[in-house]
Amino acid sequence: MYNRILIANRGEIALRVQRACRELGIETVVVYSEADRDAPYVRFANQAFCIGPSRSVDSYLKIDQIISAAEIGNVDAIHPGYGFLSENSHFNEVCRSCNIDFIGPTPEAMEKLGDKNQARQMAKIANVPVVPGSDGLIENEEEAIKVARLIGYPVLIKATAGGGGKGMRVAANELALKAALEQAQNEAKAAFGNGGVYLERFIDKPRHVEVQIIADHFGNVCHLHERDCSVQRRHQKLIEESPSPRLPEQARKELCEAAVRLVKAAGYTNAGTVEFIVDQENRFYFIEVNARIQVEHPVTEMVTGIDLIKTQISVASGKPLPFTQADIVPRGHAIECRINAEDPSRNFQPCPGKIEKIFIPGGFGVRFDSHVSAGYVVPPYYDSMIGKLIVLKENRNDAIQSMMRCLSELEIQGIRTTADFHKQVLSHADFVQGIVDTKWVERELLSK
Amino acid sequence: MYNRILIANRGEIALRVQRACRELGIETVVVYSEADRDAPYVRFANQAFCIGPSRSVDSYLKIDQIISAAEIGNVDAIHPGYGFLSENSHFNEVCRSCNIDFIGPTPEAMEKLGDKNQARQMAKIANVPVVPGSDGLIENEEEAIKVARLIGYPVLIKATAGGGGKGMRVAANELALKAALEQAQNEAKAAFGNGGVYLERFIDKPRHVEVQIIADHFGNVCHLHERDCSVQRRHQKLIEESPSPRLPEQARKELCEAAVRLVKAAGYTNAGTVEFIVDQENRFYFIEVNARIQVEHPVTEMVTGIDLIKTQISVASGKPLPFTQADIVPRGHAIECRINAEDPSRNFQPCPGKIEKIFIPGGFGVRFDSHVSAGYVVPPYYDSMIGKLIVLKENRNDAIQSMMRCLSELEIQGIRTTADFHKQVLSHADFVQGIVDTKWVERELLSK
Amino acid sequence: MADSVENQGQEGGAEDVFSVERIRRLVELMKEHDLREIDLRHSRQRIRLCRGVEEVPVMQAPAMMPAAYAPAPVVAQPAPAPSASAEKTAAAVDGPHIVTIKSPMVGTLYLRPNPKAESFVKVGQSITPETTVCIIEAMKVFNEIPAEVRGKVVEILCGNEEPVDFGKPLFKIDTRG
Amino acid sequence: MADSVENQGQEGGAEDVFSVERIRRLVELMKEHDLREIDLRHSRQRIRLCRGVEEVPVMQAPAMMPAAYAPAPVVAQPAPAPSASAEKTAAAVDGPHIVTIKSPMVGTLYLRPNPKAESFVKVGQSITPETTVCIIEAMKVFNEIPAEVRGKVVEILCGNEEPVDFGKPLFKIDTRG
Repeated sequence: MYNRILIANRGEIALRVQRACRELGIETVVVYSEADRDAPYVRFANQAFCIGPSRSVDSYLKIDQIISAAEIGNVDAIHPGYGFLSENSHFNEVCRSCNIDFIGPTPEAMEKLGDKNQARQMAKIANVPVVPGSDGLIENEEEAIKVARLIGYPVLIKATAGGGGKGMRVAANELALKAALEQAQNEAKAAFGNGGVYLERFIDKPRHVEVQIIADHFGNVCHLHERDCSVQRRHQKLIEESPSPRLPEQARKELCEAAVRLVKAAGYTNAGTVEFIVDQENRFYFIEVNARIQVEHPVTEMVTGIDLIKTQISVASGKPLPFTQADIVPRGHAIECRINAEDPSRNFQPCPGKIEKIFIPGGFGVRFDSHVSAGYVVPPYYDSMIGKLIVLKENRNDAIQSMMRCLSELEIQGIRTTADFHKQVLSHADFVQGIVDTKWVERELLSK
Repeated sequence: MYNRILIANRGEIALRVQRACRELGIETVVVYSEADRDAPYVRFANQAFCIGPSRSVDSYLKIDQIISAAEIGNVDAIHPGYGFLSENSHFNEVCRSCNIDFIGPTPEAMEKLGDKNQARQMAKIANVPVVPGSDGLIENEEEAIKVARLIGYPVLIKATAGGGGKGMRVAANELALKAALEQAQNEAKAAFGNGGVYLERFIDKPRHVEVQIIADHFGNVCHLHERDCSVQRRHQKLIEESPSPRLPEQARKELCEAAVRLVKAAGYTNAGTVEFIVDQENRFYFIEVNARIQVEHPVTEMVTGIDLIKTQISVASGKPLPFTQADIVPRGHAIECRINAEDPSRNFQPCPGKIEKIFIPGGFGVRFDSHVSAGYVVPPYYDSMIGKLIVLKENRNDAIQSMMRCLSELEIQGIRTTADFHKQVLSHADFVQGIVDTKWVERELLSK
Repeated sequence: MADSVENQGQEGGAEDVFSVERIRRLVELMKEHDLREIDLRHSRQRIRLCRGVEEVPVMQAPAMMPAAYAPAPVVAQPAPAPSASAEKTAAAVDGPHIVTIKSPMVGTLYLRPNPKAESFVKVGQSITPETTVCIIEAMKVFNEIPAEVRGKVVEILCGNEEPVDFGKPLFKIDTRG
Repeated sequence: MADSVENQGQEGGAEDVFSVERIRRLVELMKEHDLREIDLRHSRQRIRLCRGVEEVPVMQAPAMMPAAYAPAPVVAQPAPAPSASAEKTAAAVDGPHIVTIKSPMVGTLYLRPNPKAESFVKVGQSITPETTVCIIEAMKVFNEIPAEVRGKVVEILCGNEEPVDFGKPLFKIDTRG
């Protein structure tokens, strides 16, 4: 096991990783920007290095400064957390070249699954369903029709140079396709100077379901079941839960097994998340792999009783997984709400500033992963998440009730947060019925 | 189920009960003294009544004021918490006479088990072992010797009017007994003007082990396994845990079954705790019953996954227990440390005052049941407990590690607390080995 | 923080409100009585002075909750942390000569001996310490509440049959009258 | 918050409400009596004065942790939240003419070009902005650190081969010298 670990991150995840280390008897070295010098994990660290000014590019993204701190701090390994350098295979590489373990997958596995197209190819090889589409550009109408028949209607026409929905068309049948194809090509040409388009099946009201994976260096791969992250705003997850509501047992099983197949095929180690979208018929399609620990990992910890960060550290240090798939028995229902320093009434604009007062909710089955306390100043330089409120209860309805209670207990003075917005979501009939999709927030709550 | 409940208590337990109510969709009415008007549960309540000045006798012990608030608040039931009026059978009686459910046992059961001698008699009938002793006074030497042979040496001679160890003698054999008896009688006569003494077996280095019980109105009685509360200072519990370390499976089983027998014999309902002392040979002896929820109930909730307060409310409202004994499967090891506003360096004298800053520990398997936050003023009128730090981990060693981590994260400025003292206990070899008894703290930590 | 000075506004006017001389007198008053804060308002005019350490911030209490009264003896100066209703009246009647009769218990307030009778006291009426100002019913017991102060009733702060709790202001008495 | 004067409402009467003369007298008053804040309003007019720093409480940091330096440019006034060592020296050398050279990176500090050589600079020595004052080694790279300021070395704050992090004060320079 390691003696000393450097935590190359900030905020709640830095504290989360530090807690795991301390409970394992591992010393922690933290690096921080000038904006974070008063953070609690800086106080709790065995050693702390200021690595630069507030802006991430001058501090948390400075590989040389972090490695230098790691060498002076004489650490055995680096935990990258999420974001920042966590999926940077070059940083991963540099750590290993300096004989410092990178707590995560190998640079090779990271690149293999990090690149969307490579990952998509690997998924096909591993017999993991992907969204059916034309591999490559559509040259002409005949080809379009041929491909459309293969992948099935409705189809989505996408500009290869695409972005912002320009050059996008949905076609429900051949007639519509013929008309839409030319429109899309012209629109794409006008917008991007490139008329190249391709086809894929259009998925209506998709849900976001992901599978937590953990793998050791002995070929053991386990899934820790799924998380449903369909409550999103502009592709930003707001609420995550496990198990996924209304997902049939058979689909759940196949989804998790598919994730394991893909990860095995890539020779992936340590923790990772395989993301899928699930359509209204509960068919699932692979989207991408996140080669790191994720913000919402506590949801999985709560239902499985497994500490993911400790397991990450353990397998990185060369130990085999301490459990088998059969040992992993989920219990109850967990929900997480991300508490962001944002003002929902002003289009969720960030509200950095000093937290004058805070009452932190607690109680049976309640967890608040956060680095803030009264007097803490939320810096304007980083993402606006100040904490994650997580509850575990016997069933989904109890979990919703408990989360509502916790959200009303969470009193914060000095900055605006998304707490009340979460109450709006949790008390909405669609959420209670578990029928939200990834566009639901914009459609039902924000468009009105 | 109830629509509205009045919480006749203060501090962390008032908030704990309120949380259960809110998650059950039950409105709460709270009563508070002038010293507690800024408490969070007062803000969170649907209705709140100030019932008097700060002193308990003028507020939290004023039955008429509480009942008056209950009537105006139009509640269905009253939860008494612990302490104050929780074991007052008269208050229990009054509630029922006003058609307000008292969330606890019937006044009859409360009295039956509340009185030590009655409880001891009932235990004998229910074949629950009690500390062997002379039933009644010892008249002369011959009788003393006869009784001592029955109950077995070493014996303890106790003054019936006793107190403060006066008139107490331990005798290891007949010779010692003859000498000690007269000394004890004379000492008792001198001290209390009453030379009456009785005998009971002397238990060396006893551990305090108690069993959590819950019973409904349909004769269903379940035990939720045991708690070990041997870490005490002057009979005040400091640390509680479950399961009890080093207690053989057979003894554990018999202990829990004995508790169920006693409670059934008394026709007891709702939550209660049967307290035992366990000697070095793991023989156990019934001491008393606490006819209420206890401070340390979260320890049991953590290992069993059962919400005791919700279950109390549910059975009080006339519902059957939602589980059977077989459903109750403890998982992991839980430890609780009571955080008191006391100064260990000054003989644990209370340190009321304003909490200027506080960092509350959190993370996976961590629970801090407390009503305080930065800016809260700990009033000098009530007991000094400001919170309970509870951890649940896979095994006892992990739980100790986690608790140590949490205690060092718990930063409180403005008042002194017992947090550091707990670290001293948790890092002591005797505690780690699980061999502490109820006098251990005084003997090992305070006498030096 | 029982001490509090409130501007009557008799000598109203913006110039007066901003008079440095008055502020100096107030500050000396503050030092003298070691006040932490002075907050003076007259309709839309306000003077607020703070000295020494930061005050204990009190979170806003929900409106339905009768908890926003400061600790004080049963007969005392008006509480500085005013509830919505007290706010309204603070401007009208206040000052060292005004005392508030507060409820000594939780119960239901009755301003009349019986539904048909006249109220015990009316605004403008002179009272002695023995005058019964109201009845508070708790647990079927009707408790007659004496004024415990001599003066003239200037305001009745609660409605008939309204639930009251300990320390709730019931009447304002002008001890000069 | 340092001394701040904030006003709202640009409507008539503002001149006399916000007369500098009055504010000056108010501030004198505040200084004299250690007031933290004065807040005057009339309708949409307002005068609010705050004095002194609202202390941002910093919890005690473990001794081994080089984190007790306030944010500042690489060359700046001595940090307001001084470390134990800076504390000691603050009394000795400080003032507007003293600037501190701080470490621009994490690394190991070398005060000599090589173990046998003399230090780059000594106390009392005059330096130019181009003078190399030390080397900081990070990832096997030896970075020469220029003074970036003209003056006389009055104090060397770190030891040879000591680990330093970003913003750590290294030298104190008297810019008068």
